[in-house]
Amino acid sequence: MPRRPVVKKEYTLGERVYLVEITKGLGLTWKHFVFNIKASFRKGPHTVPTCWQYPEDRREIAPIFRGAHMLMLNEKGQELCVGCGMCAKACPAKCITVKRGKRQEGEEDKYAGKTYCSTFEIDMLRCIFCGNCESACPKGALVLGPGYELAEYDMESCIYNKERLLANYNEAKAEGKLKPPQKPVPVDAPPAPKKKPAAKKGAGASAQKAKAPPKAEGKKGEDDAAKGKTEEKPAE
Amino acid sequence: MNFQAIQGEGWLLCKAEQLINWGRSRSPWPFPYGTACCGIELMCALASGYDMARFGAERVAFTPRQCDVLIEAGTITKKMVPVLKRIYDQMAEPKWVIAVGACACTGGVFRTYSTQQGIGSIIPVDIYIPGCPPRPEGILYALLKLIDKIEADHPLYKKRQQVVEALEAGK
Amino acid sequence: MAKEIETVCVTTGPAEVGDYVALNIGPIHPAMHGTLRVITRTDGETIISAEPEIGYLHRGVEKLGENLTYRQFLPLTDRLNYCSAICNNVAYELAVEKALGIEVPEKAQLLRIIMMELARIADHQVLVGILGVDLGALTPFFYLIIQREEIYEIFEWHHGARLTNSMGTIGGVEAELPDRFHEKWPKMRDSIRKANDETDRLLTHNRIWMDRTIGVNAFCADDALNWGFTGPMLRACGVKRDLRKDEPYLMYDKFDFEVPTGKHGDVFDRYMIRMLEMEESIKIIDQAYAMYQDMPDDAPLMKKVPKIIKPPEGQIYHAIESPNGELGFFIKSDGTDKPYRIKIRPPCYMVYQAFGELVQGEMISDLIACLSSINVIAGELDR
Amino acid sequence: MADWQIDLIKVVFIWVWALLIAVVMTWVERRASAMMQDRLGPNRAGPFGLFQPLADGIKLFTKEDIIPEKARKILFVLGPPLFALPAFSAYAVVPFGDKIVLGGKEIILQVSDVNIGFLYVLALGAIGVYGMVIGGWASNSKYSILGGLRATAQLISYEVPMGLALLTIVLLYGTFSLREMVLLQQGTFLGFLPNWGIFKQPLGFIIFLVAAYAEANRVPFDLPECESELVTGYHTEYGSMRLGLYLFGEYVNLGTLAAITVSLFFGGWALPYVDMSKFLGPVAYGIASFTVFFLKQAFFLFLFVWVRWTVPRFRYDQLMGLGWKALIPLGLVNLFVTALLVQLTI
Amino acid sequence: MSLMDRIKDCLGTDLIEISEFRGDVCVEIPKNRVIEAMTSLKEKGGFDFLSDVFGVDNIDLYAAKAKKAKKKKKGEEEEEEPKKQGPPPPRFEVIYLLLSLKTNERLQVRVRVPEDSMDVPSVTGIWKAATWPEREAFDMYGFKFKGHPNLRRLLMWDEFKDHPLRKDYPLEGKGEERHLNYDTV
Repeated sequence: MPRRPVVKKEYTLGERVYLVEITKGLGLTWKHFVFNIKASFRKGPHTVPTCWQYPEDRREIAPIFRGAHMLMLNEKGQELCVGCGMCAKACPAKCITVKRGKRQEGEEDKYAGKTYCSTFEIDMLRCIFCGNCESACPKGALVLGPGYELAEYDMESCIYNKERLLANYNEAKAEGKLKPPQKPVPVDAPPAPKKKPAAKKGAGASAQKAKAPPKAEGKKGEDDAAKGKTEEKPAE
Repeated sequence: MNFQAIQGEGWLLCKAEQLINWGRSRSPWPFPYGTACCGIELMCALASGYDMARFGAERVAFTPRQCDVLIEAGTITKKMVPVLKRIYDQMAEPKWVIAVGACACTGGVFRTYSTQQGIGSIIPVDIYIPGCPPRPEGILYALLKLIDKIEADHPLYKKRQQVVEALEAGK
Repeated sequence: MAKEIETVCVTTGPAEVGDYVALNIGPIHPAMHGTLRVITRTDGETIISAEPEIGYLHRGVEKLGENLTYRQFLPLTDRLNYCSAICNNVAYELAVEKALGIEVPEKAQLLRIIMMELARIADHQVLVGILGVDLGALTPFFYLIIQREEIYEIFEWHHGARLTNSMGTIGGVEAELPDRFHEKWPKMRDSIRKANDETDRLLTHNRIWMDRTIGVNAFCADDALNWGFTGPMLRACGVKRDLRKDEPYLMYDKFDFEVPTGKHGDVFDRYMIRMLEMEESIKIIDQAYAMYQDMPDDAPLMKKVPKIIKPPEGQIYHAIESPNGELGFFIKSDGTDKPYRIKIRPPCYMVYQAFGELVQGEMISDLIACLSSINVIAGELDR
Repeated sequence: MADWQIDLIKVVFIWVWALLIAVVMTWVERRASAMMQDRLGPNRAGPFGLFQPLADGIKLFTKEDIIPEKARKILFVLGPPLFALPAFSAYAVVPFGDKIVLGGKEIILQVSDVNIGFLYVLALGAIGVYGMVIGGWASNSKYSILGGLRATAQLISYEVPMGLALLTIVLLYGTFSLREMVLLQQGTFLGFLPNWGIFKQPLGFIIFLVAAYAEANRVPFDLPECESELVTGYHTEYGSMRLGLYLFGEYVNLGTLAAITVSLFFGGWALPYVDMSKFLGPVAYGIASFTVFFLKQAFFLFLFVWVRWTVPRFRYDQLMGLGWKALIPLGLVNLFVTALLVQLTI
Repeated sequence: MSLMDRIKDCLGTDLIEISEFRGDVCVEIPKNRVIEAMTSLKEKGGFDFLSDVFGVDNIDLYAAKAKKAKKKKKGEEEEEEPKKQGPPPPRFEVIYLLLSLKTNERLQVRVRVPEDSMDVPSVTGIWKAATWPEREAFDMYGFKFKGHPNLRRLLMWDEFKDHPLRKDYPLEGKGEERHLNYDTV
């Protein structure tokens, strides 16, 4: 048998007779009961203040909530994605498949870059919504949107293709749920550059920043680092 | 006996089916098979903020005999697979399964030696919820979808069909 | 289920012959948090021996970590202790930063502290709530959960996820304190205190509660140290040890807070320590928030780190005080962008291995109480 | 109408009443607990979720009925009705109203005024345990049997203080008939208090109430189906309508206990200070007395719910300790003092 | 006296190597002297708290180093063949994380274990805290801790054959499945 310290139980009289504290507890639950009964007769779906009646009464979702992905368009309605595959590389769950296509003549108003993604598939059932793809995207083209009602009857419809991702964007835009532009947080100068000189990155970033639409600016604020990566050779 | 009614087009059968579906869809008692992170969000969905009990999904019991919906929230490891199978087998018909979160649906980020890559290969799943973990709203949405599915079911007609098929096979 | 339970029990090893009944509890049992399993031999209701079995949530995180880059591993740390994911995130970030030899700016440190303490409150709230549920008092759980929803809201508005936060990044934090926090904190502080107070009123002095907890699973301090207990479990035994005080990381040495300790290490002490720690956390947040507000707006939040993180070759170990105790990350780097070996030292792992000793001679109900009071999170236990 | 017809009507009425109470109680319990816990509770099935018990019932009826392979089949089937029926039967002696005059015939609002009504209640309460024990044992599961064992020990232990508390009442009123007891509680006591059992026997009331909670297996005494320890205790292996019967029986049991409490300690159907029969017509009086009784019963039913969602649960040995070390000595002392007082005052 | 000196004092001849990286001191001790060294570290050195025990598989590290060395050499002198090294370094290592509660210093103790003799003395006699970590190390790497009271698999199920954290075990496993036959019982 294990050693055990001797514990002396020292109860006050009130504690000893059970009923005093139980009565106090009853008083507390009664208070809640009466409060909530009163509240439940209020009009509208949000009656009891601590309970959101989901389908009718939705809780406010943070604008930066990491929900279903969407492929962004810029103001001209052009697709931002260039199909570089950075997101697929950064994904810890390896759930993104991107294939790059070359922009043909006459497609300039459809795609912003010289290349585009011919297929873009995200397996939502693998995805862990970590946001790594978003912060890895050099163009701010892939963003985790506000959608959270994702349940499906079968697995196939959980694989989002490009159309679905663009539809997500249009839906979010129609509902005005796109992320507001976020100002990047100030970054401390590097102590000792290890790989690359930071100044070059910064310049690259500022140059790129002008191009990227403001609303697509990643919440990560990590864009300096992200942009720095575009100077590396694009994947595949 | 009216033959028409038994064939599944009768008014009585239809009403009875509706009544049964109404009862079943409004009282889906959950079996909260919460193993990991999704279990916490499932807990949130059951608790005050979202209150799954509004849809009758109450009386959370951990005995498979008394539950209708197996809410599988969390990673199923290969060590756990036989247990899950067993639990599902012990549930009484009719039973439904909701796979909550990436791990339950496909194994998610855990493509490893010890993780079952989705419970779909072990037990039939009715609803898949992506998310890691999904918001409680997402779980409630799935529950509503499941309720829709239950309401569209034909419990008596199906049974009748099974009997007819069995009889025909016997002939 | 019950049939399942019997059979599973037998597969691990036949029940001992004798007057004792082998009772298998778990892995799917209301008090086993989903994935734990304890095989007990009981004499009536008294436990003669108990052996925990784990591994039902072993997902191979460490092996996976060897195959992912440093940045990709960060989301996985959320899934360790999912009740307080932020503490794991920060612990991992600090470990990698230690390997890189950098220190994040002060403002980021403050932000991390605020978020971590919020996570600590949330974690303790779950623990106290679940402890109540397992001892039959359901209502406090709901009161605490509501407060936790508020905390989750802050998390969501700060970095976009409720539970698996992936807060910050290696080298800092990516977002300022959200407006939600500025708006809500004064109110939230009171409501957290109110919920704690209500829990206190419902439970602490209730004799049923006291009987169920005082003197149950009492544990000696030297045993606790020998078994490797840390955190609230150790403090409940009377050892004043808190890594925030003893090995200060971030800016914890600049704050004024108490480290509550217990006496006997019983369930009641563990519960009380958690209740008191929530209060201390609120104090820390207040101080950190005041300091945060004094910082200039353009004070840096991030340290510049290369996109691809390649710490120099070597091995480091860094531990923080997570809500459950010492949460350490051992990282062996071979100079590439992937950790060569990553080992997590989960706090509840060390505590849970002493479970057999903790509950020996107690009753089945005490086993449940003990398990809840340890706060075993399967995610970090099995990894 | 012939007497047997009246009796039949009364029996049917009491069955329906007991059933309705049980049904409504499931709803009340869910909604009230939700309200205490800052949430809403079932509100989708029908207005305010009132049809929730109906939905549950339909679902449980149409669910597959499983009898575990290794269970004792006959006993397994026997368990739930054995649990639920005594609870119903105990209603037979509950005086749920004074009397009503219908068609010139005076009808006593009680199915049967057994002269040892009170022993009948105790005896039926004891039979109800068999339902649990048999169910727990026949399931062939360790949790079930632990639940059954706990139920046996607990109910045996708490029947003693309950009996003691009731004995004091018997001493006080000098009768075993519940109806007579209620009749004896009319008027006032010490000039200003209603002449209720609770004011004459406060200690007896507390002991009885605690024992009643234990008999009904409610928190803090719900050890037989202790959810966090024994999964669901004695009915772990039960599903479909057999489970329904167990759950149902529990609420019927609550109704009985509340009714007994009201008749023994709270003056039954009578209002304090006011004699309703003086200014109400015979029919109206019958209905009013029933209403008063029902309201009092409803309060105790609510108290059962209220306490359940407030306090934690006992441990097995503490429960036994409370029963044997506190309640039984208290009950004995109470009995002794009462006997002395009764002896002195007569 | 600095930490390194104290450890040197405390370990004496048992010390094979001592190094420091980012303030973390790591010492290496011989495999057959684990118990003695640990006892003296606990009693003389004041490292009275065992944080963790785990294994590391170094096979890939050596391979990468060899490759690097080869590459380097190739760059310098193409013709020269890589010299035959002595016996290959032990494949595994067990790392003990110690902590002194009084001074709050941490120490990593390393024991190298060759693949052909996987037995390591168990420190469960000194710290009970090593019980599960050693079981896990056995599970994941196959170390046989001598003197361990209950050396069974901890995380994987009992019938599992491999040691999954070894570097030559594939991440996605070899398709093992667990079956429990309920019906026979």
